[in-house]
Amino acid sequence: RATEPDKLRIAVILSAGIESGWDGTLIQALERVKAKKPHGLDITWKYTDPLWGDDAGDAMRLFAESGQYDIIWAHSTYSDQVKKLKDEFPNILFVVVGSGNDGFGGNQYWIYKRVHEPAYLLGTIAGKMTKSNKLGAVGTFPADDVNDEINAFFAGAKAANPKAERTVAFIESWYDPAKAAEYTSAQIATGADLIFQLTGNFKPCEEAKILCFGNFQDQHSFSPSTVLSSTVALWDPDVEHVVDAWWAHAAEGKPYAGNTDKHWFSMKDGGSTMASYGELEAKLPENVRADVDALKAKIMAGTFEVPVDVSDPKAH
Amino acid sequence: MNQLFQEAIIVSILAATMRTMTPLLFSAMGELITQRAGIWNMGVEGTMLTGSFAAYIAATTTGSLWLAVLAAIVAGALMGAIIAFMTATLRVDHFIAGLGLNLLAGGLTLYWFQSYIQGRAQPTFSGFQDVAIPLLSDISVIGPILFSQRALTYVALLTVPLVWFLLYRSRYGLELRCLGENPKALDVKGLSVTARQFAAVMIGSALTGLGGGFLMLGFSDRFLADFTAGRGWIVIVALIAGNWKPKGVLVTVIAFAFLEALATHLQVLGAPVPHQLLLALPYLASIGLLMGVRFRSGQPTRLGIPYKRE
Amino acid sequence: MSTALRVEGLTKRFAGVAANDDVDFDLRPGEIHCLFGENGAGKSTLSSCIFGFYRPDKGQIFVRDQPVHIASPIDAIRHGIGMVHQHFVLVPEFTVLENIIVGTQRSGWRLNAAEARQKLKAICDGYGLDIDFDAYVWELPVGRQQWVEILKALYLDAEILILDEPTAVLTPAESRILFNIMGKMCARGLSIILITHKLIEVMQSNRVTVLRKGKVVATLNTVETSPDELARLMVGRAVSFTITKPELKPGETVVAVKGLTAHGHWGEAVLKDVSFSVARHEILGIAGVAGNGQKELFEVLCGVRKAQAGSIWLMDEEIAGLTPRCLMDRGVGHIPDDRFREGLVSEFNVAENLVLGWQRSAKYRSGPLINSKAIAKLSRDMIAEYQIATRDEKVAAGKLSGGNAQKIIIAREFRHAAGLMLANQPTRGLDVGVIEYVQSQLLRKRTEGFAVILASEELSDLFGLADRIAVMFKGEIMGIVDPRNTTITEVGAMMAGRRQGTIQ
Amino acid sequence: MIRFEPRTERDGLWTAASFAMAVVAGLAVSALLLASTGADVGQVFAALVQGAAGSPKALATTLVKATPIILAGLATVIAFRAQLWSIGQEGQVFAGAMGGYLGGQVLAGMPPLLFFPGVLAFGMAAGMALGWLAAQLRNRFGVNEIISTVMLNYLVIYLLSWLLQGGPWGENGATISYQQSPMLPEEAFLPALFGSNRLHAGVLLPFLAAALCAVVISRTPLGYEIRGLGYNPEALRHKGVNIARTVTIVMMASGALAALAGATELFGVAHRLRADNLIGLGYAGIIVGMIGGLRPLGTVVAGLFFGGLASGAVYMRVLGDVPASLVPAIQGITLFFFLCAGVLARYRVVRVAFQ
Ligand SMILES: Nc1ncnc2c1ncn2[C@@H]1O[C@H](COP(=O)(O)OP(=O)(O)OP(=O)(O)O)[C@@H](O)[C@H]1O
Ligand SMILES: Nc1ncnc2c1ncn2[C@@H]1O[C@H](COP(=O)(O)OP(=O)(O)OP(=O)(O)O)[C@@H](O)[C@H]1O
Ligand SMILES: [Mg+2]
Ligand SMILES: [Mg+2]
Repeated sequence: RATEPDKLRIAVILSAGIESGWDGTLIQALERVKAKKPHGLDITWKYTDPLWGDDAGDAMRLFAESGQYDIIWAHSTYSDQVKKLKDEFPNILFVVVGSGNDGFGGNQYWIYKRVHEPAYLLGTIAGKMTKSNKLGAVGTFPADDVNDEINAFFAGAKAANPKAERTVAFIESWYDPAKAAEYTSAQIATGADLIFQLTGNFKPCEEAKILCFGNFQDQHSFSPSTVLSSTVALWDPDVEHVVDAWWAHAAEGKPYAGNTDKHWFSMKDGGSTMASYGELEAKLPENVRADVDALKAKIMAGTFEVPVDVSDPKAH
Repeated sequence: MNQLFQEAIIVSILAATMRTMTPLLFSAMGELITQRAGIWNMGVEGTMLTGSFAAYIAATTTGSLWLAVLAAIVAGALMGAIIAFMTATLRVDHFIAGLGLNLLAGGLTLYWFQSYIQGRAQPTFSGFQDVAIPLLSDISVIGPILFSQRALTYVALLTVPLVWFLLYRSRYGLELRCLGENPKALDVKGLSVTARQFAAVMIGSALTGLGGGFLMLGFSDRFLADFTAGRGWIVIVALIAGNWKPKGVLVTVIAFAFLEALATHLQVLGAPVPHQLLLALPYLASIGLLMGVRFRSGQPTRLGIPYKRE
Repeated sequence: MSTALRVEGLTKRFAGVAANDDVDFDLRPGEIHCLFGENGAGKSTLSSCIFGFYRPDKGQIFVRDQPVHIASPIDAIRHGIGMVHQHFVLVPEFTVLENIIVGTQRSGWRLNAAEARQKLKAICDGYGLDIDFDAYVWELPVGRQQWVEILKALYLDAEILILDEPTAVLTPAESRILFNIMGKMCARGLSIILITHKLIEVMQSNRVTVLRKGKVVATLNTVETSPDELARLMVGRAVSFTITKPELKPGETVVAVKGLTAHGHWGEAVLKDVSFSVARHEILGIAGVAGNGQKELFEVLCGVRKAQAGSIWLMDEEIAGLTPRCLMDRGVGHIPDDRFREGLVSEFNVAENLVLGWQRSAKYRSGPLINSKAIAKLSRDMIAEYQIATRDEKVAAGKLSGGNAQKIIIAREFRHAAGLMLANQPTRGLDVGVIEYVQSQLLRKRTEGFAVILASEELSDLFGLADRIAVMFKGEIMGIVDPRNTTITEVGAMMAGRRQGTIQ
Repeated sequence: MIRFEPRTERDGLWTAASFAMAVVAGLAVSALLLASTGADVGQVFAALVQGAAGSPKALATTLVKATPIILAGLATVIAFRAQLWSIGQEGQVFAGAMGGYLGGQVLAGMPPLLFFPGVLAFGMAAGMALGWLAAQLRNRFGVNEIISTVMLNYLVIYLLSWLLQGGPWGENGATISYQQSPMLPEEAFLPALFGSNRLHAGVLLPFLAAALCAVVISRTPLGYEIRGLGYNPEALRHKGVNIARTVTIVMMASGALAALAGATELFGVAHRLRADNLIGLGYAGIIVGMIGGLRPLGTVVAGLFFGGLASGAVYMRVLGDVPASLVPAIQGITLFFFLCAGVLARYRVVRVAFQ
C-alpha cells in the first residue's frame, strides 16, 4: 500500500440490543479503544438492532457490499452466514463471537468470551458468606458460555466451603422476567441465601433481603441493595486484537490468519473482571474480601487457573 | 428431591401459585366478560402485552405504580376498543381480528419501546412489594401463602365474585350474557348490540390489560420484547377449560399456576429428569386433565359469530 | 281513531330485489288482520319493517293516524308495537323470566326480578295462562316457548301485536288456545297482525291481506271470501286441498323395527320398545305432539343416532348401528325436520346442495375431481322438475325462501333414495301451494313402490296421505291405526297418552 | 340519507380499489408512526422497497422468506376453512424441521432424487402426527383443538430443546454448545436455482402446494366436505360424511403443510436444526392465511407481501436506522386496513328516501 490507512470503520451486528450486558459492554470497549487511537486510527462504528440467523447474514452482506466497512463484527453466532461471505469479501475482516460458531480461519476471527474466572471469585465469596450452605444460580439456556460461568461459580464456592450445596435452574428463554422471578424465588425457598443471577431479575432477592450476583456487566445499579458484585466482560483485548490483525493486513499486507480454535482472553489478559462491591462493601467480612483479593491476585499472576467446565450444570 | 415435602417448599410452591395466578386471573376474568358478550377475542396476548408496556412506561416516567396500574387498564381498554370496532362494528371474523391485534401490539410496543430507550440506559422501576396483612400473615403455613401477597393478588381474587355478581345478579350481566347467547333477543327489544358489545369488550380488555400490567409491576423491573411470553394463550385455554364460568376459570387458572410452580420447584430441587420435561409439565398435565373431564358445554352459543341483523 | 296502524307505499329491497314493493296496509283497532302469501312473498319483511327491525327504503308508517318515524325496535316498542318473530328469539340458557325481562329494565344495578314477576303474573292471570317463570327455556317444549315469545311482547305493553307464524310450531289444541287468547286481547283493545299459512286460521280473522311477490294483491273481509279464493289469489292458480290417493296393495315388507329403545343425551329413554313395519306402496304416518320421540326415531332409522336395544331390518338385512353412509347406499332417503340445520348447507349453492351426501358418487366425478358440468346439468333438470324458484343453480341455498329450500331437499332425496323414504315434518311452515306439491311427490314415491314413513303434526295431512298411522307419546307407540276407520279425535286422545283400545 | 348496503355480486374494480386504499392507508399510518419517533420516512420506505424488490437478490430473498410463511398460511387455510381453529402451525413447523432432520440421518447417502422427497416426507409425517394427535384429542376426548394445539406447540418446542441440549442431536464435539445441531453435509442442502446462492429449490413448493390446495378445496369431494364442515357439520353428518374422519384428514393435511415449511427452512436456509429461525413462522402463517381470505391464491399474495416486508426489513434496519420492530408494526397496521378493506369491498353506498 502506498499510504497507510488512517480510518477504521466497523459494522456491528448486535444480538440482544445495547441495553443488554452482552452487547452494551462491547460498545463500551469500543469507546475505550477508540480513545486510545491504536495505530493512529480513527475508529468509527455503526451498530444494528438485534438481528439473528439469515437476517444477520443479509445485514452483513449489505455492510460488505456497501464498501463502507473494514470489519464486520457479528456479536453472536453467525459463522454459518460468514462462511458464505468470507471468500467473496477477502479484504473484510469478519468477527464471530461466542458459542455456536465454527472457526474457519482466514479472514474470519472467532472471539470467545468467558467470564468464568470472575464467576469463580463470586463463588468464593458466596461459599464463604452463605449461612445455609445453599447457593443458587438461575440461567437462561444451558449454552457453553453460560455453563462455564455457573460451573466456575460453584467450583469457587465448593473450594471455599466444601459444605456448599447448589441449585441450578434454566428458564429456557432469553427474556421472561416473570419466569426468572419464580425460579429465583423457588431457589430461595429451598434455602439458597446467595444467588448468581444470570437472567437479570433481582426482585426476588430484594424481597427475600438476600445478596446476589449479577452477570456480564456491573449490575449493581439494577438493585443497589442486593447486587454485591457481578462478572464483567471486557472486550478491550478482543477489539485490540482484531484491530491489530486488520492493521497487519491492511497496512502491512500480511494475510489474515483467523483462529480455528476457541480462543479467549482471560482475566489476566484483561478479558474480564469482577465488579466492585459498591456501597455493599460493608456487608462483606474483612477476611472474605482479603481472601478474594488474594485469589484474584493469584489468577492475575497466572499461578492459579480456574478450570473451564462447560458440562451441563446439575443441582446437587 | 425429598425436600419437596418439606414445609418451606410446600409453602413456597403455594405462594408461587398465588403469584403466578394473579396476572392470569385478571386477564382471564377480563376475557370471560368479553367472551360472555359473544366476542371471541384472540387478542389476549396482545392486550396483555400492551398493558405491560403501558405500565412500564407509566412506572418509569411518573414513578407511580398506581398510575402505572391505571395506564395498563386504559391501554387494555383501548385494545378492547380496536377489537370491538373490528368485531362488533365491522363484523370482521373474531379470530382474525384478535390474531391481528397480537401482531399489531407486538410490533407497536416493541417499536415504541426501542424508540423510548434509544441511546440511553434502559430505565427501570421498583415494582409492587408483598403486603402482609397484619395478624393473618403470621399464621403458620397459610399465612405466607394467603396473606402475604402483593396487593393486586387480593384484588384479583376479589374480581372472581365481582364478575360472578356482574354476570349473574346484575341487569347488565343478564344483557351481557344475552349478547353471547342470542344478541337478536336484545336487538328486538331495541337495545344496541354493538354499543353493548363495545362496552363489554372494553371493560373486559381493561381487566386483561391489568393482568399484563401486574405481570410487569409485580414481577419485573423493566420491559423486554415478547414480555408476556405466551400467557395470553394460557388465558384462552383457561377460559375453555373453565367452561366459561367464573369459578371454573378460577380453578383452571389456579391448577395451571400450581403446576407451573411445582415444575419450577422440581427443577430447582434437581429432579432427575430433563428440565425441558418439567417446563412442559403444566402443558402435558392440562391436556391430560381435559381428556378426563366432560361437561355440558357452557360456551356461549353465539360466541365468535358476528351479529348481523339483515 | 280509524286505524291502529297504517302503512303507505312501503318498499324494502334486499340487495336490489324488492321483498316489499309499494305496500299499503292498515290495521283497525281491535281486529285480527291476517297476512297471507306464499313463502317469500314478503310477509315477515313487512312485519320487520313495521317493527323497526328492518329499515324500509321508502314509505310511511302511521300509528293511531299519526305519522311516525320508526328507526329501531325501540321506537316501535315506544309506540306500543310488539312482535313475535317467525323464528324464536329466545335464549335457551335463560329462564322464562330472564328471557322476558332481559333488556327491559332501564335503571338500577340489580335485577328487579320480583317486580317483573308480579307484572307477569298479572298478565298471565288476565289471559288464563299458566307458565313456570323459573323453568329454563331449553327445558320447555316448543309450544310453551311460543308463549314465552308472546309474553315478551305483552310485558312491554304492546297494543299492536304482530305474530309471525306463531302456530307453525303449535299443536292444534295449542293453536285453539292461542286463538282464544287473541280473542280476549282484541276485546281489550289490542290489534293483531297475524301471519299464518293455515287457511282454517286465516278464516278466523277479521280481514286478510294477500301478498304476492312483495305486492299487495288484495285486502278482503274474511267473511266475504273463501279458502279457495284466498289460495287462488295467493298462488295465482287454483289449489286443490283434497288429496286423491290411489288404492294400492302393500307389497313386501321394506323396513321392520322391533323393540327399538334409544337414550337421549342425559341417559333418559327417548324411544321405548318401538315396533312397526312398513311395506312397499305404503305410507306409515307418525302422529304425535312434537318432542315425543319422532325426531329420535327418524335419527335412529337414518343412522345418525345409536339405538340402545332393538333391531331394524331393511329388506333382509339387520341395519341397526350402520352409519348414515351405509344406509344411504342402501337406498334410505331422509327429509329432516330442521331443514337449514340438518338438510342443507346454507352457504352452498343449490347445485352443491342437490348432491349433498353424494359428492363422492362416481356419477358426479370425473377422475378425482368433482364434475361440476354434470352437476350443473342435473341441477337445472331438477330445478325445472321440482319448480324450485331460484335465479339459477349457483344461488346460495340460504338465500332461498323456506319452501324452495325444502324443495331442494325433497328433490335430492327423491333422486337418490331407493326403497325407503323418511320424511319428518316435510311441510312445516310451507305455503299451501308448496304443501300440495310436496304431498303429491310423496304419493308419487308411494306409487313407485317406496315405503314411506311420514311424521306430521297436521293430522288432516296424515289422514289424507297415510295408509296406517302410528301414534307416539313419550317415546312409545300408543297404537297403530287405520285412518279409514279411526277419527281424528281418537288419534288426538292417543297423542295425549291414551293407549289404543282403551278408547271407547 | 345514504347508507351502506351489502352487494350481491363482487365488483372486481371496487374490490381492487378497496385494497389499494388499504395499502395506502396502512403505509400512511406507518409513516405517521415513523415520523412520531423522528425517523426519515422517505429514506426508511426507500430502503424497505429496495430490500423487498430492489434487485434480483432482494427478490430472491423475498421469495425465500415468503416460502415458509405461505406454507404455514396454507396449513391455516385448510384448517380454518373447515372451522378447525388450529393454532398448532407453530409447533408443526418445528416438528417438520425435526422430522426432516431425522429423515436426513436415516436417508443419508441416498441419491438426491430420493433424498429430498424423502426428507420432506419425513418432515411432513411429523407434522401429520401432531395434526393426528390434535384430531384424536378432539374426536375421542372432546378436547377443543385450540387448547390442544396451543399446548402441543409448547411441548414440541421443549422437545426440540431437549433433543438439542442433553438429547441425542446436540452439536457434537467436546462441549454441549448453543442449542443447535451440527451443520448438515453440503449434499443435504436443497439445490439452488439459477445459480443463486440463496434461492433454493424449496421456493417452488408454496406455489405447487397452493395450486394443489386450491384444486382440492374447490374441485374435489374432499374439499367439498372441508367447506361443508366449516359451514354446517350437522348437515354433513346427516348426509353420511364421517365427521371424525374428515377432521382427522384436515388436521393431518394442515400439519403436513406447516411441517413442510419447517423442513424446507431446514434444508433450504438454515442447514442445521435450531429453534431461532423457526420461531414465529407458524404464527405468521396464521396471519397470512387470514389476510389471504382463507384462499390459497390470496395466501400466496399475502405471503409474498410479508416476505417482502421481512426481506426489506433488513435493509431498513441497516440503511434506515429505525428500530427493527417497525416491520411487525407495519404488518399489524396493514393487516387491520386489509380487514377493513375486505368489509368495504362487500358493501356499496346507496341513497334511500324514508322518513
Ligand atoms: N335478510 C334478507 N336478506 C336478503 N333477502 C331477504 C332477507 N330477508 C328476506 N329476503 C327476501 O325477501 C323476500 C321476502 O321474504 P319474507 O321473509 O318477507 O317472506 P315471507 O313472506 O315471510 O315468507 P315465509 O312464508 O316463508 O315466511 C324473499 O324473497 C327473501 O328471499
Ligand atoms: N341472508 C339472507 N339472504 C337472503 N335471503 C335470506 C337471508 N336470510 C334469510 N333469507 C330469506 O328470508 C326469508 C325469511 O327467512 P326465514 O328463515 O324467516 O323463513 P323461511 O326460510 O321461509 O322458513 P320457514 O317459513 O319455513 O320457517 C326466507 O325466504 C329466507 O330464504
Ligand atoms: Mg316469514
Ligand atoms: Mg318462512
